[in-house]
Amino acid sequence: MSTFSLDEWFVVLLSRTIRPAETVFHGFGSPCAQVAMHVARRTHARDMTLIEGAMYAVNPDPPFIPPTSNDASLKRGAAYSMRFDEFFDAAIRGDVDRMFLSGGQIDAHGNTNVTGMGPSQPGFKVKLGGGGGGCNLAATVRHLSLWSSRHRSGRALVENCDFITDMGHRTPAGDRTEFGFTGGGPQWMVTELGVFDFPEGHARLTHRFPDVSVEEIRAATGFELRVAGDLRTVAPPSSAELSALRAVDSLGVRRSEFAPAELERVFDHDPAMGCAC
Amino acid sequence: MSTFSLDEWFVVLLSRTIRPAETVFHGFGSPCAQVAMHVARRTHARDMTLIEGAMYAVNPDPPFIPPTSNDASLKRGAAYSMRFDEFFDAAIRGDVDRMFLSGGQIDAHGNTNVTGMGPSQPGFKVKLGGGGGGCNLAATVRHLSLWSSRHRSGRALVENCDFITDMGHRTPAGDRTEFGFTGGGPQWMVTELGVFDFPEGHARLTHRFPDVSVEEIRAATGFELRVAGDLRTVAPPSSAELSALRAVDSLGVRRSEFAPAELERVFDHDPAMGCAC
Amino acid sequence: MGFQPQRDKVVGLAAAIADIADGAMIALGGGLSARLPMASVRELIRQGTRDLHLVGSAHSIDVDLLVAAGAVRRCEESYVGFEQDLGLAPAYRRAAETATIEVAESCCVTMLAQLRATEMGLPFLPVRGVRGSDIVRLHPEYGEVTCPFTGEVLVAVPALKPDVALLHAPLGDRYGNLHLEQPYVLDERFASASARVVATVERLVTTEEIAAAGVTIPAHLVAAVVEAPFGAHPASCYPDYAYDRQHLAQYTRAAQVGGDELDGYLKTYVYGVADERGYQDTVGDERLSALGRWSQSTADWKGLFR
Amino acid sequence: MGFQPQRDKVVGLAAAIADIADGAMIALGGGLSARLPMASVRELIRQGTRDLHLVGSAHSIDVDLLVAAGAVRRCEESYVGFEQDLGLAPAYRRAAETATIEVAESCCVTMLAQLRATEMGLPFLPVRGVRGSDIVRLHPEYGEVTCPFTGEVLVAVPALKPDVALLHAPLGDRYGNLHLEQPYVLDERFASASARVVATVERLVTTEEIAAAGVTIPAHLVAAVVEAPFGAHPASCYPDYAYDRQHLAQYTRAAQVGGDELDGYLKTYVYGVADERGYQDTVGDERLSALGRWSQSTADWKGLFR
Repeated sequence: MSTFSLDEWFVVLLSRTIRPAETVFHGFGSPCAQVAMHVARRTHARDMTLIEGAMYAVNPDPPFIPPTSNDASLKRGAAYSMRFDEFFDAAIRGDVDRMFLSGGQIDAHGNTNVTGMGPSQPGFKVKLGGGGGGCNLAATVRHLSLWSSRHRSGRALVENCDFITDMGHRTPAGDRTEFGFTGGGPQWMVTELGVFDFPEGHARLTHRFPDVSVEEIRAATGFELRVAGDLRTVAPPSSAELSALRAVDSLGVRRSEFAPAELERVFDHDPAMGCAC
Repeated sequence: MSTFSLDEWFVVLLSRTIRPAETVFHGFGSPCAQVAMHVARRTHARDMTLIEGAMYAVNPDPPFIPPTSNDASLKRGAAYSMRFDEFFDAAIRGDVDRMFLSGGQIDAHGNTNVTGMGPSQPGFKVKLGGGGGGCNLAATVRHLSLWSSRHRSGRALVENCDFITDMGHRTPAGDRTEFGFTGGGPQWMVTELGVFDFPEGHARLTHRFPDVSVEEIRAATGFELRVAGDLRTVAPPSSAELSALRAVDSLGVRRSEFAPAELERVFDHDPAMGCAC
Repeated sequence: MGFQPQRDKVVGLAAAIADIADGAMIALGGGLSARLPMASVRELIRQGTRDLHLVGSAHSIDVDLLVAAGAVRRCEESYVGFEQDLGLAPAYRRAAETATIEVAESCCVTMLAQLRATEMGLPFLPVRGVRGSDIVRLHPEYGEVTCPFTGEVLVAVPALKPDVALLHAPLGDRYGNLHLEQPYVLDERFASASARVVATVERLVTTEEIAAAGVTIPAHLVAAVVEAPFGAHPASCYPDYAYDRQHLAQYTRAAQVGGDELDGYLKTYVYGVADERGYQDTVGDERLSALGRWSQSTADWKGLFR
Repeated sequence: MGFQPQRDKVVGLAAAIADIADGAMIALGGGLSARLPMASVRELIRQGTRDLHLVGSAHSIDVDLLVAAGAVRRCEESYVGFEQDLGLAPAYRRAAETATIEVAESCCVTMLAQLRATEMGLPFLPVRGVRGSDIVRLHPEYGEVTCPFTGEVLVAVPALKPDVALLHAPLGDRYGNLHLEQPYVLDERFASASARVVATVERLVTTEEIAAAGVTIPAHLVAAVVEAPFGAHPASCYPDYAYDRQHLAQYTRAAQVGGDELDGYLKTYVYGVADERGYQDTVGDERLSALGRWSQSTADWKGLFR
C-alpha cells in the first residue's frame, strides 16, 4: 500500500478551500499555498483563475515550483501576466475571491502578524519579513484561507498578536463593518493539527488529523479552543490530488514550511479513494 | 523670388513658441500646432520631446500628417507610444512644458471656449466639439501657446467667453494662484493677424503681420487691445523652417484651419534668410 | 464583479448586444477615427436600444450615429466631432442645441480619474484642475475634498462604473484575450472599470498567436467575444485598415442635411442590412480592401487621405 | 521635474552613483530575487553613501546588504527577507531588533497609492484598507479623509517622491529606453514618480532592437544608463540568468553569523573589488554562465534550484 506524508495532506486540505470559478492569489514566500492552488486547478477547480504570487501570471503551467516566488518558471504557459498595479487594483476593488495568508502569529479572530514579535518600540524582539500587500488586501479580498504549519509549537496560534499586520474579523479597534472593509475575512484556517472555520468571526476546530487528539490541539492553541459539535477527521487526499501535487511540486518546496518532525508523519493511502473534497 | 503663404508663416510662428529641450504636446484636431511641433523639432528644438496628439507617440517621424490625429502614420519612427493614462499623468504632475490650445472663443486672459456658443441651458446656440483633456491640463502644463486662425472674423477674440472650457490666467471666479494651479497659463497667442504675449495675465499685441494694420487688429478684437511699446512685424520664416514644414505637411492639412481668403495671403521669401527665431 | 472565468466566450453580435438594457451606461472604446466599436454601435441601433448614457474620451461617428438614431439620453465625452477635417458632429450638435440629449461634456483627465476610482475600489478621486472651468456647471455631481496634509482644496469626482464597455480589437481569442495597437485610448481602463466587456475583433486567433502578438486586455476582464471583420469601419483598425475618410465625409454630409438624407444613410448602412456581412457588402469589397493598402507604400497610405 | 531630453545618457557606474547624496530616498527596482539593482547597491556601499531612506515592495539581499554595510537610516518596504527558502533577512533583522534603523514597514498597495499620488501630481490619495492594521503605528504621517459622496472615512496617504530610482533591465539603449520582462514590480511607477532614474542594463543595444523587444520604460524618464552585465546578480535577470541560490545561501549564512563572516563577504564581493568587472571575476565565469543555462532544458533549470 502506498503512503503520503503530512505536508502532502496539508497542501491538499489548503487546495480544497478553493471553490470552482474563484479567482485566487497567494503571496510570495508561501510554497504550501502556491502548490495548493495548482493542485486545485488540476483537480476540482479547473475553471479557477490562478494568479501566481509575485509574478502575477494568470493561469500559468509552471514546469516546477522554484524556491522563490518571482522566478520566470512561474509564468510559463500563461498568456498574460498582470502588472503589479493591475493586480493590486483588482484585489482592492473586489475582483479577487480568495487569498492565502499565514503569519508568525495568528489569533482567534484570524488577525495575523508577519511583522515582528514583542513590542515594536524601540525594536521588535524578533523582526519578521513583513506583509507584502496583505494589510490592504485583507480588507477587500472576498475570502481568506489562513494556514499555519507551526501550530504545534504553541507560539503560532496566540491569544493576542503582538502586532496585527493583516486584519482578520475584528481587532480591539473595531470590526470589518466598522472599517468599511468589503471582503469577508478569514473563512478557513488549516494547520498541521487540524482545520478551523470562523463562525461569528472566531476560529472553531472542525477537523483534526487522525494522529492528533483534541487535547494536543488545545495544548498547542494559545486562544480558547472552540470545537465543532460534529468534529471529524480530515478527509484523505485522493489519488488525483496526490498525483497533481507530486507533479507540480517535484522539488518539494512545500516541505520547507514544516518542522522536521512533521515531515515524518506518514499515512497509508487507499488508491481507490476518489476526490473527497 | 520664391514665395510663402500665410498658413506657412503662421505655423512657423507657432513653432517658434517652443523652446529647446521642452516637452510639448498638441491636442487632436489641431493641424497647425501639430505641424508646428514637427517644424520646431527639425529646426531650432531638435532636443525637444514631441508628444504626438492623440497617439501619445514620443518623437515620431511621420511620413506625412494625416487629417485625423490618431492615424498610425503619426507614430512611425517612434520607439515608444505612451499610454493614455501615462501621458495625462505626466501632464498633470507637471512634466509637460508646453501645450497648444485654441478655441472658438478666446478672451483677453487667455480663457478658451471649445464647448459651445450662447447659454448652455437649455441648449447651446452652437455646440462645439469639446475640450479633450484641456480643462485639467490647462491647470498644470507649464506654458500654453494659444492660437486662433479666425481672429479677423471678429467672433474669435471676445470680451467674455460664453463658456470657459480651459482656464487662462483668470476667470471671474478667481486666478490660477487661488485655484492652486501649478502651470503658468498662456504665454503666447498667435493669430492670422499678429502675435500676443500675456504680461500680467492680459493679452498684448507684440507683433503684427506686415499686411495687417493695428487698426484692423483692433477692429477684429473683442477685448481692449493692448499693444507693446515696441510693436514689430513678425519675423519671416527661414528657408530651413519652410522646407521642414513643406516636408512634414505634404498633404497641407494645416490649411484646413483657415478661411479661404487668408490662404491667398502670399509673401516673398528671401532665400538668404536664416532662422530668425 | 469578479473576474470572468476561463471559458469559451464566442457569441454572435446580435446575442452579445441583446443583453444591453435601455438606459445602460455604455463605454465606447477607441477614439476619434480609430478602433471605434462600430459593429456594436450599428447593432445597438438595429435592436432599438434607447436612453443610453454614453461615456468616452474623444469620439466621432460612433456617438453621432447613436444620437442620430435617437438611442441616446446623455453624452459624457470630452469631445465629439470630426476634427478640423470634417468639422462638428452634425447629429450630436443638433441634439445638444435642441436639448434633446443631456450634454455632460467632460475632460479626458476627469474621466480617467473617475474610471480609476472604480478600478481602485474607491468612491472618489481628487483632481487638481477643473476648478477654473465651466465644465463643473455641467456636473453637479462633482464635490470637493481638502487634502489633510496641505489644506489644498481639490475637486472630488465620483467613481464611474459603466454597465458595458464596447471594445474593438484587431485580434482576439475565444477566451477574450485581446491584442490592440496603440493608441489604446481608454480601452484598458474601461475593461477594468466596467461591469461587462463586449469585444468585437477583426479575427479570432489561437491563444498562442495572441500571446505572441501581446495580450493588451486579458480574458478575465472580457465577458463576450464576437468576430466582426471591418467592425470598426469607417474608423480605422490598424494593422488591418486605415479609416475611410470618404465614407465619413458621406456620413457627415448626410447628417448635416438631416431628414431624408440622414434617414437614407441609416437605412442603407444600418436598418437596411441584417448584419455586418450585409454592411460589408453594401460598403463594397473594393472600398474595404483599398483601406488595407496603406501598408504597401507611403504613396498608397497618403493616397487614402487626399 | 520635466522629462529628460533625448540625449546620450551612458555613463560609468561610479559616476552615476556619485550623484546620490547621503540621506537620499532611494527606490529599489525589481523585487525578491528578480532584477534587483545589485551593481548600484554594491557601488553605493563602495562609495560610503550613508543614511539612505530605502523604499520598495518586497526585497531581499539589496536591502540587507545596504543595511549590513551601515548605509541605511530608514527602511520602508513591504517585506525584506529570503522567503521560506533562506528565511529572515539577517542584517535587516538585527538592525531592526537593535533599533539601529527605522523600520517603516509598509504595504504594497499603500506604496503604490503613494507613488501614484506623485505620478498624478496630487498631495495624497485615499486607500480603503490599513485601518485594521498596526502598520499605521509605524506611519504617523498617514491621515484620514472623508468621501464627500458616501461619508466613508478612508486612510489618506501622502505622495511619495523618491530622489533616485535604481532600476536594472536586461536591455537598454543609450537614450535610456529600457526593456524589462515581467514582473515589472514597481519599476514603472518608480520611473515616473522619482526625481531621477539611474538604470543599469545587461546590454546596451540600438534603439531599433529595443523597440522590437518592446520599450517598458521610456527614455524620457531615465537620467543615466550604465552597462552592467550581471548587474542583478545574485538576483535573476531573465532572459539572461536565473538567480544564484547558492550565492544567496552563502550570503545569508555569513550575515547570520555576522562579525568577521559578514565582513568577509563584504570584503570579498564589495570593498575588495574595484568595480563590477572585479565582482564578476570573483564570482567566477563558470558560476555566472551556469545561471544562464536555465533555458536549455527543464532539467537544467530545475537543477539550479536543488
